[in-house]
Amino acid sequence: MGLDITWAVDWVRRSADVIAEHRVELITLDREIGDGDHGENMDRGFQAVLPKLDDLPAGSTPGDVLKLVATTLISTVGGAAGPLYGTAYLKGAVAAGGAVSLDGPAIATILEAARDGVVTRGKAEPGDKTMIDAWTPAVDAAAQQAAAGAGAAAVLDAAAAAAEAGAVATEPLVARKGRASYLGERSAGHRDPGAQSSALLLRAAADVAQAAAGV
Amino acid sequence: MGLDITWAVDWVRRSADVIAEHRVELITLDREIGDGDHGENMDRGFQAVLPKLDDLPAGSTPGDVLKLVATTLISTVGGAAGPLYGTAYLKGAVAAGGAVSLDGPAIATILEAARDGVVTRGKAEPGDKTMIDAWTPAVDAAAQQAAAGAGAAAVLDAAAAAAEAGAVATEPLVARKGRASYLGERSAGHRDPGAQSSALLLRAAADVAQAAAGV
Amino acid sequence: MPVKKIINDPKRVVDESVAGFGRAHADIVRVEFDPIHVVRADAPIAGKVGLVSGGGSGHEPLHAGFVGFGMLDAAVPGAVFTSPTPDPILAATKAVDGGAGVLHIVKNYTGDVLNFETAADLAAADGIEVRAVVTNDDVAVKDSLYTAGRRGVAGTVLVEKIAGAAAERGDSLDEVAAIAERVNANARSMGLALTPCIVPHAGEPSFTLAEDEIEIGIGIHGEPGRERVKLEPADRLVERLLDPILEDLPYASGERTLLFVNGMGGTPLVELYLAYGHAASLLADRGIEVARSLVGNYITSLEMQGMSITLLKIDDEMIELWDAPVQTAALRWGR
Amino acid sequence: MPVKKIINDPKRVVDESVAGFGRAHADIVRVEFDPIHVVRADAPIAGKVGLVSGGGSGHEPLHAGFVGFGMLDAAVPGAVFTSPTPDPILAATKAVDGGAGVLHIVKNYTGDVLNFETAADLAAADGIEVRAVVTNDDVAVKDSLYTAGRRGVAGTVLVEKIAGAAAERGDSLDEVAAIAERVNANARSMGLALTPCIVPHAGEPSFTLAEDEIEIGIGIHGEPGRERVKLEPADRLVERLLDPILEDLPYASGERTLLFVNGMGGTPLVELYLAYGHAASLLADRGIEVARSLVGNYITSLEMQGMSITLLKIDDEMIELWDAPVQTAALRWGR
Ligand SMILES: Nc1ncnc2c1ncn2[C@@H]1O[C@H](COP(=O)(O)OP(=O)(O)O)[C@@H](O)[C@H]1O
Ligand SMILES: Nc1ncnc2c1ncn2[C@@H]1O[C@H](COP(=O)(O)OP(=O)(O)O)[C@@H](O)[C@H]1O
Ligand SMILES: [Mg+2]
Ligand SMILES: [Mg+2]
Ligand SMILES: [Mg+2]
Ligand SMILES: [Mg+2]
Repeated sequence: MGLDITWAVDWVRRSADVIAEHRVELITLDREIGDGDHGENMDRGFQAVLPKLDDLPAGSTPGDVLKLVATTLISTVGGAAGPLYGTAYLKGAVAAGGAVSLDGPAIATILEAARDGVVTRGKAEPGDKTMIDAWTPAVDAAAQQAAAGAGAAAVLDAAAAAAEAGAVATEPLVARKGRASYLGERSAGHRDPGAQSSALLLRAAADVAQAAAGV
Repeated sequence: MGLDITWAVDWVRRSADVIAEHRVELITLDREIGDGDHGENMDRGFQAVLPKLDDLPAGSTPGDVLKLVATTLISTVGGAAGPLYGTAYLKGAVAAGGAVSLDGPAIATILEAARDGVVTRGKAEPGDKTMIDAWTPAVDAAAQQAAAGAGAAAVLDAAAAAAEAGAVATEPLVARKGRASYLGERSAGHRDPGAQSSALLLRAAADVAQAAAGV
Repeated sequence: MPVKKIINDPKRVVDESVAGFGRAHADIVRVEFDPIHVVRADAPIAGKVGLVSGGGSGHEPLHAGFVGFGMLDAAVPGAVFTSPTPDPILAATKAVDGGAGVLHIVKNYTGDVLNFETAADLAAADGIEVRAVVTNDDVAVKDSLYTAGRRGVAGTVLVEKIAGAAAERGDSLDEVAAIAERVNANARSMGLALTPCIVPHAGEPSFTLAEDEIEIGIGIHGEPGRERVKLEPADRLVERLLDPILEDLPYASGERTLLFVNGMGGTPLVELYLAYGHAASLLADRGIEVARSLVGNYITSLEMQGMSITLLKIDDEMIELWDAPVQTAALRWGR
Repeated sequence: MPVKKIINDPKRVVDESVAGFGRAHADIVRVEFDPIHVVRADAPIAGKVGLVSGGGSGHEPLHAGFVGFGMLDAAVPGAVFTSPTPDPILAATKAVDGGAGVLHIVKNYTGDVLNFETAADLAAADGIEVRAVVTNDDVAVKDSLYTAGRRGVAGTVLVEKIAGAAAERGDSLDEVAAIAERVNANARSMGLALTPCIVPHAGEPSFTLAEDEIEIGIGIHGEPGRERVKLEPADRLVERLLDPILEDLPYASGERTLLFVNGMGGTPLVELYLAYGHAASLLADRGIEVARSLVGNYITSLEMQGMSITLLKIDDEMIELWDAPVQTAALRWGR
């Protein structure tokens, strides 16, 4: 059973809720190794998307929703996360194309396109202690699940779990990209805020898919 | 037995010690109802007098010492205390004249002249919560003792005791002169720093006189 | 507890800082050290009234930052928060005497007044004609009959600029003193503090405030203010400063003002401009025209966080003098 | 815990402050709000290269305080410590395009670079020629191969002044970009903090320091520095900043520099001038000529206490452009 426009819209709503709930946590993570604005930035962005969901024309596809998120994040978030997440959603939207329903392989493709977009813009490699360290295991897990024939919800669940593990795994790393890199060795021992927000967003996607699947 | 140049010089040395010892206390008092510099100002002044004592020509009188203190305080203390104490010592020096030895009545006259000088320059009245509230009872007590035939040391002792009581008695007062007056009612409940330093200086005078008198 | 400041020895702070100032602005000022004073590089200027101000240090850029063309001829920095002694004031007075007399601009504090008085007496004895203007624009001090009188605060900057321009255009000592008096008489200020400051030699905060408390009616010497209130939104804080100012010197609709929002040293510009915006709105609501503005840290209390607002009821001549060229370290335009 | 600041709503701080700024300096700038940007009052100027800079707010007077004759044509303030999004950068770019192209001056932070890049792409699509200069003068960031590269800090102010003067005298986009690059290539900075700052929306200090600790190699975003040391005398702190600067870009004896001592916002001028004095002495000892100076709070981190030192190896052309008239809210001379 594929994920449709309802899932996409619900995912955005759930994302906004989850980011708002974790706003302070993300600020705190970013304060420790960055400049303390990541939670505020992401919250500003997702709160700005919410009212726009109501204006989506009838017949919109999941790709349209991803595009709406992309342009809104780009024009409201700022900082590093704005363009990077904006690119992720934009490339995801392109990968989603005009499909009205997304199956497991489609989801895996979208995630991979999103991750590749972030890499192209931000030039981070795995292990640099960035959101890429959540996205890369997520993309790999999704691809594996999809290849094994899993449905969209199961693909997202695997991606979310991998992203969560990836976010945790950023803790011992020394940052080599983003603001945390200026700290050098002192960046070790802290979780990367962007990896954490990535895990939260993917978990929201999986949860909403699970609910849609009526599990 | 009158007080001579040795007493005068010793008084200045003792004053410098006492002010240095009470520097922080005077700063703290002044911080509470003023700007926190009284102890620093007085300490700077008396430390500046010390080396000059060595240059006093032979045959100097107590009046010469008072004049030296006056000019040094005027040129090193600054703030309100500099000109006010400077005037006190200056007027005291004039009252001392060329006398080589100061008896009880002479001391009483000097104290009165000093106090009057402060009043002329600062326009404070008793009860305004200033150094005048230490000086006025000191002058009165000194006059009384001198009239009763007491010697110089006893006159100074009475003056010091009265000044100490006067300083304590400033605590409940609402300031009407100096920086503390800006606080209005909130100045009540704190001792005036200038009254306190006045009491310390008069006590030093009495202690040194006592020692000179061999008591 | 160490004092957390970029200093070496607390006793050498003023000397070392003034030395650095002199080096950084050698095109505008020269610095003398024995006794310490800061003089316009081209002083004395024959035939021009000399302007001297001074006071305790810790209020930078006041006063040394205002020495230069079109403003002060000399500044006399005392120890931190302690008015200078008569010697350097006298030395500065002599250094700027160009034969047309010298005006002392003195903030109304007992110590400043007494020390400048003594210096003026000594200068007069040396044949220099000296006049003094005592600034007292702080409306926070009520009942001035029962106090040492109102304090001189941020209005002093406006007096120095406008009187300085008058002296620069060649006004006589009487005229310069008169315009200085007029500016002072038309200026009203009030300040507040969010945090105290630490005087280097004292090593402890000038007062303590709870996390949610502010001091209203603060002076510029780290002295406690008149009342302590709970933290409020900026708009309300601005009203707390503007209301007593306008009560003390009411404006008719259509009258013009110079609106000066001054930082106490540690408050970021972002907050000062925010406060300025609300003050300007309130004045517009009352039909008062903001003819000129000044926003920034011009008379400070070390690193204290807070601000003051000053209104100067301004007329054509004051505006002309305000706009006149000035070239000092801290205020510069027109050249 | 309430945030102790002169603000209303943390989410409205930037809008309200920029509005106040626009009101206070209406003779120099105009402010647009949708999307937010600050433009020189007389922009666009036909035939002149337009200069646009921007970045997170909280560094005032940077950048809006440098908009005006002889410096920037527009500034784009983001949220506090957050680079602006492409929309206002694009709007500012369009607003200052006088047909001779637009130079973006971008501090090297991932967010700033990415957002300015996007805006430049969009502007190019609209037919505006855009060049970008990325400033990266902060020597505190070592191993820049393994990081996002050096940060752009106080050297940015010097780039904006000198490139602005080049644009004002009529240089082409290529020429203005070249001189901006040259200034950046010759500028080196390093900063330290005594206290952290509090971002309004965060409500908590950006880091914590013990009473006797300071952060060396601090950036301008409240981010922690590179190492933490015990408090030391000012002279030693100055050396801690100057040494790595001179190691990174050595000077031969007789070479000239512009010495810029910048306050992080909460440090009193008294301390900045004291530090300046020692820095000038150290340079004199090495035979380096301090040809020009700048001391004050020009690129700040809200109320953070601390300072940075910047040296710009300066040549005749840079000096000429530095001395050229400038008329902005925060830097003004010659008119
Ligand atoms: N070059 C990069 N590639 C991928 N992710 C990055 C890069 N730079 C930063 N990030 C991510 O952005 C996050 C910080 O976002 P945010 O705090 O909103 O922006 P800023 O660093 O501009 O304040 C980091 O935690 C990191 O995950
Ligand atoms: N008008 C006055 N008459 C008498 N004493 C005064 C007057 N004004 C201030 N004082 C005294 O001066 C003391 C403060 O001295 P100090 O702190 O050194 O100077 P400042 O107030 O200038 O900082 C007060 O405690 C008070 O005793
Ligand atoms: Mg951040
Ligand atoms: Mg005092
Ligand atoms: Mg004092
Ligand atoms: Mg940021």
